[in-house]
Amino acid sequence: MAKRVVIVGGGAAGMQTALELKSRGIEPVIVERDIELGGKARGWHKLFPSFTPAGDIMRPLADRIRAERIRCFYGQEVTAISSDGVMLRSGERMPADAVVIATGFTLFDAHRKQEYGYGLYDNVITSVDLERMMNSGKVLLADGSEPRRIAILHCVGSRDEKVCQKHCSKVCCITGVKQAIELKEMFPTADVFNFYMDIRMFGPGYEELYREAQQRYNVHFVRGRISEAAETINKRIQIKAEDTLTGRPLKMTVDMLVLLVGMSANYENEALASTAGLSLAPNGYFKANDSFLGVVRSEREGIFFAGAATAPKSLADTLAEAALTASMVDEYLKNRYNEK
Amino acid sequence: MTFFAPFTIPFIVGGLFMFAVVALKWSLWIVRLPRVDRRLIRHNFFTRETLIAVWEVVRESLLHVRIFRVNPLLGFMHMSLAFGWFLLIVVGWIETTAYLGWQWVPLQGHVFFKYFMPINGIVGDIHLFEHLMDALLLMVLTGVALAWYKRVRSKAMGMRRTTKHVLFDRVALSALWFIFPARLVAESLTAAVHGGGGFLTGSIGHWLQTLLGADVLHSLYEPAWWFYSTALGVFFVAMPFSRYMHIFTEIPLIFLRRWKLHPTAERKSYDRFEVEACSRCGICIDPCQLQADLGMNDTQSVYFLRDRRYNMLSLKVANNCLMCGRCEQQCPVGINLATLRLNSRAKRRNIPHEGRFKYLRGVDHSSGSGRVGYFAGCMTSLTPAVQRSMQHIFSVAGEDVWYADRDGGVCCGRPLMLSGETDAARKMVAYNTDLFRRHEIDVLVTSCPICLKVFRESYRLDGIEVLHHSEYIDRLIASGRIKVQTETRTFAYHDPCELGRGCGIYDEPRRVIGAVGRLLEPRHTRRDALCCGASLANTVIDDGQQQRIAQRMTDELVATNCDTIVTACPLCNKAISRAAGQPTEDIAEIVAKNIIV
Amino acid sequence: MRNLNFGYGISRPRAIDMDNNDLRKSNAIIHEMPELQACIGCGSCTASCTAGGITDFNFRKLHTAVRRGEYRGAYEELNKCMLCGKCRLVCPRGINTRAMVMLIKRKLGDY
Amino acid sequence: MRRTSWQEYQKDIASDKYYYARSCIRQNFFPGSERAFLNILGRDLGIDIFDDPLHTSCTGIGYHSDVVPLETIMTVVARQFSLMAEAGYENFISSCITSFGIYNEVLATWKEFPETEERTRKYLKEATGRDLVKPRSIAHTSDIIFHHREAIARKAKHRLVNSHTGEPLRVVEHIGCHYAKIFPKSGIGGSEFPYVLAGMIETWGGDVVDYPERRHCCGFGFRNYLVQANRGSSVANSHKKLESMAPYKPDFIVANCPGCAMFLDKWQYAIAEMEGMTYGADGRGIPVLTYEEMAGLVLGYDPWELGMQMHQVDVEPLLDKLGVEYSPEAKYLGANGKYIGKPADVAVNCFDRRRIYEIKR
Repeated sequence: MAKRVVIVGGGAAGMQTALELKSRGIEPVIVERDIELGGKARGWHKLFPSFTPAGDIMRPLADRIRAERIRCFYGQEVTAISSDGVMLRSGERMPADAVVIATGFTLFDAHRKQEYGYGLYDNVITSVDLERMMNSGKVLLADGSEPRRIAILHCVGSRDEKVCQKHCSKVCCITGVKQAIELKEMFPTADVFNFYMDIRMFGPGYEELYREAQQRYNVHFVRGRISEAAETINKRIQIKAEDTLTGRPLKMTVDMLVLLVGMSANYENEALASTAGLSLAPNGYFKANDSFLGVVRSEREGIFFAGAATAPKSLADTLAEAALTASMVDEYLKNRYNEK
Repeated sequence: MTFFAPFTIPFIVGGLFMFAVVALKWSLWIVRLPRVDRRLIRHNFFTRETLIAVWEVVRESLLHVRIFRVNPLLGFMHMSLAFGWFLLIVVGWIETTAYLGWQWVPLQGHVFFKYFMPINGIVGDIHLFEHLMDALLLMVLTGVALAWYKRVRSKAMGMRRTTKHVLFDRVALSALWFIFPARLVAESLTAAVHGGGGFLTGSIGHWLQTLLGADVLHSLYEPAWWFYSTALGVFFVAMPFSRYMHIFTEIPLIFLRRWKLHPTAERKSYDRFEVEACSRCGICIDPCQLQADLGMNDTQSVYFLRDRRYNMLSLKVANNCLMCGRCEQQCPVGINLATLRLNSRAKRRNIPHEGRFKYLRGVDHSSGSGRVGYFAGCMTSLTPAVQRSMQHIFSVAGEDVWYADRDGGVCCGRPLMLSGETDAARKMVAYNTDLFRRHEIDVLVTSCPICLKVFRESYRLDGIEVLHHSEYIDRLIASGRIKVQTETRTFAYHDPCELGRGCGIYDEPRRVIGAVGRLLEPRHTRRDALCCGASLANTVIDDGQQQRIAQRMTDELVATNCDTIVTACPLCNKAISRAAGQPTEDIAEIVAKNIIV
Repeated sequence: MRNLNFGYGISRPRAIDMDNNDLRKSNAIIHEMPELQACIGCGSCTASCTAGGITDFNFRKLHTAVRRGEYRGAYEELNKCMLCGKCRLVCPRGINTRAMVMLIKRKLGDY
Repeated sequence: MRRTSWQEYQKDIASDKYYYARSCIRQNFFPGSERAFLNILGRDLGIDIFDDPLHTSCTGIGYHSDVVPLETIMTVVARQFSLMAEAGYENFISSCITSFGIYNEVLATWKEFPETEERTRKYLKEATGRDLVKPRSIAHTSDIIFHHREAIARKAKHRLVNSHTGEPLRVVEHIGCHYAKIFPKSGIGGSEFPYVLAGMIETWGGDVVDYPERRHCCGFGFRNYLVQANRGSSVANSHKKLESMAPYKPDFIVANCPGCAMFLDKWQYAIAEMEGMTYGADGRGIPVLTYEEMAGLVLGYDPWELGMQMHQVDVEPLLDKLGVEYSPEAKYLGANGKYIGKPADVAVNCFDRRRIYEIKR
């Protein structure tokens, strides 16, 4: 009889893990809180650094899940985890031979940085809003006109002790570069300014894309973090930053301010971790067993991780890690049941 | 009768020493008072205030009414010690007079009356005074017993922590603890040897008589009186240098205060009265959040006053205070703790450089015009929702508004004052006053309680009414100039320190919230409200510590199970939002959302 | 040495001379408040600065210079600060900037 | 020399038949050096070198100061080349580093933008009736001395060693910026660590001082010096170099650029006046030599014939160290034996003036 593995979370990590497990003859079961699969990547427009439509990656995954007849439970929230199963909010227990935590992350709520006026000013949007706009084919200001001057602010809810988010969300820098290019392609005559503290281009092709944004698209990079934003009489956004490279305060009015919101740990992590006997990293993410060979293993036998449950990750990293998770789970089940 | 015995020497020497030192201290402090203060004394001396002060001395120095309010048992302890001892002295004096008639009896004759007149034959067998004096002794002894008990279990008296004392205090305290048991023993032995004594000393004396032989009693008799006298002498010598100086300081302080003297941003001789009036009872320790949340044990008002009194005040202790006012609220002596703390900070070079803040000249970033001025405050520019809401409210109310700092303003000056640079702050005060005057406003509305306090206390804005926006909105609603709809949300309100304890504004914000939704109160509220930790007054604690204070205080707000936390200060707003992990709303915001246009 | 007027002198080097700058005060400042080292130079303090809106006061540059042992004019420059505390509220590294202003002034000033 | 990277930068240097282009600054401040160069090559080494009275300034200083336009300087350079061809030479050697840079720059420009060469040919023809003939090789005169350093060593009367102790002298070499910083391939050893002077020093027995600011500019920088308001910056550069080399206690400085030699020498006086700071042994200054003077001393030339009395910093202590015979009395006598006057005593003139023969003929 096939061994059963419950995967908590049906995002990119969960789906990829399920497919890999299935191909190894293991029976995966996905428990998803939402009413459909896809997680955060669903509804994303294009992916860095190749501008691949997110749907091209996510849709086939979901299709294959369906084709492989992998069982999925929707609208179900997991309240407790142990190595032999999970407990659902409904009170139902779902037994398993191993559990994979693929719960991902929570987007930082930009309202918490009130000084940027998200939710207050019509033309302050987050990077997620921008993706949705691009998905709908229209990126416009609140009054329906086209933006001519856009500011993109990096590190909103990342590397900021004032909102208790001390970590780097890793993907925002490259997202900011990608979105700047997309905006420039959409509005070639518009000026796009990226305000950053540090530019972290860690992935393949990222630095090249950064350079392309600078050179080919003439995106302006200003080294300084915006400290406050205010709305002008005609609904434009006046921002203040220090241009740290010239050492002078900088004030400018833009049509649109895009906040690159970071990745926060899920609020529920703490409760889940305590039921499973796991510990959390200081930033609230699940703590992997170690940083090298045990990145997808937890401190408990039979509980594994996939994707951004352990740290902010790009989609590419998540998908690669999910395959590793499946192989680790496979190895674990083999060892365990051969011994018996 | 000479009323002299060798054992009285420690008492006489100690007593003379104490009175000399106290007299010297008083006269020095009075002589050094600034001319303004001396004029106030002259002016108010022959007024009703003096009589009120007498009554207050009775209430506070003897009966300790304010401590009763903190905890009845603690109050009784202080009262039995102070008032009991006082009565012992007074009744003792009457007793002597009753027995000896009107004749001069030296002090030791009163105090050691039992020794000199062991059996009294005048009033006969009634022993009225003996019983009375025994009753009073019992009262004081109860106080001593409670004091011992407090050392062991302070919680029983409503105090989680008691004061750590300096050497003089320990000497004086030990002597004090011995005085009354020693008196009990000495008088009981006297009763045993000579007979007499009240219900207490007489009974113990009788019991001792049956227990010990006459030889033993006689050999213990003199040493017991020696011990009693020595305990008194030691206490008297240590007293002016210990916390017990408060006994003789609080009395003139009460008078001076009634005569309208008060501490100021500059140190002066009057401060001495306040500083030495501190009995180091330690009541200020528990309300301090630096103690409760951060475990800091050296910076509370009691330690600050102690350090300042003994000239060992460090800059760190002076600066390490949120100035939330929670301790001042509870101080039984009513010491102006915040002001004293403030003028201790002014130690650094405070003479502003001629050119300092010269750049303010000619600056005017204000816009709009109207009889109402709106000064958002520096911090409010980081909570733009407040500014927008106020603008919305102004426009619905049809108010013409002059915006003082919509495009960046000049600081109100209070942050500089809080760090001791009072003279430099004056340049800001002058600048803003001039700005307000130039734009001819009648009402000044501010969204920042820090600004509000300084506008009210340190600015001379005669003719301009200064309001916090919660007061202003309350008036708009009351007068019907704006109408708000009620929504279903529940709101927990946090009292900002500077607005509540600082300016006494508690009801207006609550009325405004009540008009919009249902108001919930956290455990500590109004006068007892906790500080958010973000106070500008404290420059010692770091970010993490600020966060811990905010967390504890926010937890209480969250515990109300409210839908939304509301406050009325941009600093509190930031601190609570951070601790709660979600945005906090300002009073102006909830009003603007529910205003009927 | 005669007092010849050349009409010019030897220009002071613009370089921050970390070899010859006296870093004792700088070290003392950092020793007292090590959190200053956590600055990532984002400029939020300067951007939000109330005094910076009116004058050329730049706290980020100033404390960086002080850390490098460039004390000349720092005290006078810091006197432009109104201590309003906005910078502390926006600092992503949670640095107690107000205390820092006071500390640097205390270490460099003559009081 | 510990560094060997110079070997990666080599260039072809002709061995004979040179057309000599003089330097404006050099002719004024170090006239003896140019004379010595001609003598060393022509008289001592028997090499054919032509000193053409017809050539003019290259106008480089004017060009770098935005006074002379590009077209003008190109035409001037083209004329020099034509003069060389007319004289029957094809190896152009320039005494000045600025000129050397100009010649290289103009040739490179002609190569990259042929239309400029065409225009220049036209202008040259119109202005002078001459035709442009480009040189076969171009070199700086220090390259030439470097090229013949072994031959000079063979004829040496003195070596760059302390004649009393036998220790090699510590020599600071300074390369003009335009020698190789514009075109690294144009210099021996490239732009970072040119070997042209170091090679001479090592061959003749001295030790090269490798100090931190070795590659820094002397501060001449044309507009830095030419505009009085900028001179503070000019002197600051020399100051920085002197401060940096001082701990190595160099016996002398040698430079291959006329401006550098002049400024490193004369600024020592200015710095002494401004700050009271003097360098060198006993604080009496570090002598600054041109490479021709250095070669001349090695070959046993009379120092006054080399024009070393024109230096700001007295060279006598160095001569004593080298064991060079000289007549103190003759120092301020001109070539015709007439007294030419002497400078006032200043901090960096260390030599005992009483030894100087006070005659006015």
